[in-house]
Amino acid sequence: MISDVRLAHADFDAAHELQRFTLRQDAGGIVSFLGKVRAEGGDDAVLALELRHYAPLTLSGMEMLALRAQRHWTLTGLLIIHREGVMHPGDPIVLVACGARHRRDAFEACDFLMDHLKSESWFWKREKTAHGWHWVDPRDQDRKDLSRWAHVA
Amino acid sequence: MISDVRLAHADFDAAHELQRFTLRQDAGGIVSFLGKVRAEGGDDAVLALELRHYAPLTLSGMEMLALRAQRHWTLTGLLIIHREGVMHPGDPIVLVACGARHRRDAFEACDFLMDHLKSESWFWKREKTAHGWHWVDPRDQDRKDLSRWAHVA
Amino acid sequence: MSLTLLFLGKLEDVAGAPSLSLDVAQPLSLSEIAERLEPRLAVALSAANVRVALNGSLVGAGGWAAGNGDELAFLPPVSGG
Amino acid sequence: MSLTLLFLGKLEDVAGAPSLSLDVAQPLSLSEIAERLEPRLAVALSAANVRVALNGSLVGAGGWAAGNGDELAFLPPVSGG
Repeated sequence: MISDVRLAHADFDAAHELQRFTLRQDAGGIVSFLGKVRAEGGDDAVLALELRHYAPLTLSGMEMLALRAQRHWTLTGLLIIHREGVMHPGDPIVLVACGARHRRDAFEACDFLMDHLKSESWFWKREKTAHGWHWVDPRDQDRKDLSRWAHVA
Repeated sequence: MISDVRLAHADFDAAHELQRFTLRQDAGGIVSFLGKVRAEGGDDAVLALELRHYAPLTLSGMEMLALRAQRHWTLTGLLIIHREGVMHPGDPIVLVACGARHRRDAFEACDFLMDHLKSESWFWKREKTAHGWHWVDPRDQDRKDLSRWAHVA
Repeated sequence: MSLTLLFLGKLEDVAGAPSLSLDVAQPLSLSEIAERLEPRLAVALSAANVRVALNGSLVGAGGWAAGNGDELAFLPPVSGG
Repeated sequence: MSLTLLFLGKLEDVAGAPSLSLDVAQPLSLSEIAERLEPRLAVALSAANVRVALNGSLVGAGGWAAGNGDELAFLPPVSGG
């Protein structure tokens, strides 16, 4: 079982990381999620996005989350790479990948990891638009998503 | 909305295809599934895998499936590449990717597409082990997975 | 020209070949075609979960006939991906 | 050496800076620290959904004191990924 959990302080090559992860294991199936900074047009266009974090807790929290997923699903590999710092449209923010013999394990573990990275990890997001920087509020949907996983220890 | 649905008659580069697909759209999130031929050890080790198909129905069936997903979820892009022919351990069998503004759309559409490619597309699988070629029976689990999507028109 | 029968998946093993040609005097129904085959194959092709495609389009068990120049494919439950 | 207060997320805007240093004569409780701050900031830090970490470990609202050399971080609801 490969577990590769990283906090990235600079831009990373998501395609390369996913390929490397895929080659390192004999999974029947690999599910991945890649989150990117969107390039929206208009007045509210996001020019830049910053993720602040709280260093003493961030990576250890991500590692605990990975352990929860490994205990609950049967995986051949698990990858989490999460950016912090200032990003621009098109930049990767987060890459999660889960390999498993059975695809349902891979789908569910990847979904679980994303829901928790979004709403339980120690990141705070702010966006820069033409009106300057502003902090992004937590989304109700993100909190709702978490309730789907009450059965996972 | 990008829709790219292909039946591959020879080995393909899944990492390259996924990267190209990702760059062609402004998705907030992209979920992908890659299915590969496993390299299992032991007496039952799979030396080769063949997917036969019925040409008049295969690709059009995959395209209909893609349309169902596009109607039900809000996607920025959809990719399906499915092999036919003889494959060997480590070779990609199927690559599905869905881009969306909201990650739940991408997760669900990708999951839906895989469940249906497995149990409703016109492919028949046989495996070669030390004992020769044998046809693989449909799995009950695959049929059960389908029942999860009764609400999708 | 003859009637071509295609056997997908496990049906190929039952038939002993991926396809078979029949010379038929006139278009035949499914049960008339089955009568021309080995009993074991005829039974396998008649299973409720075997779909039939005539010249590339799915058809039901009845309401059609297939003759010389036609292609009839027998599609057992799929096991793909 | 002084007591360092860190403000994450929106709390940075309320505090007007990502961090603040307090010189304290002796270790203080959370409410004693709040008394030393602007009322608006003190109220924001006391919200039920703000977690507190002392020298990198999450702590509750009471049962501890923070003095010179310590780092106290105020963590509002996250909005990551």
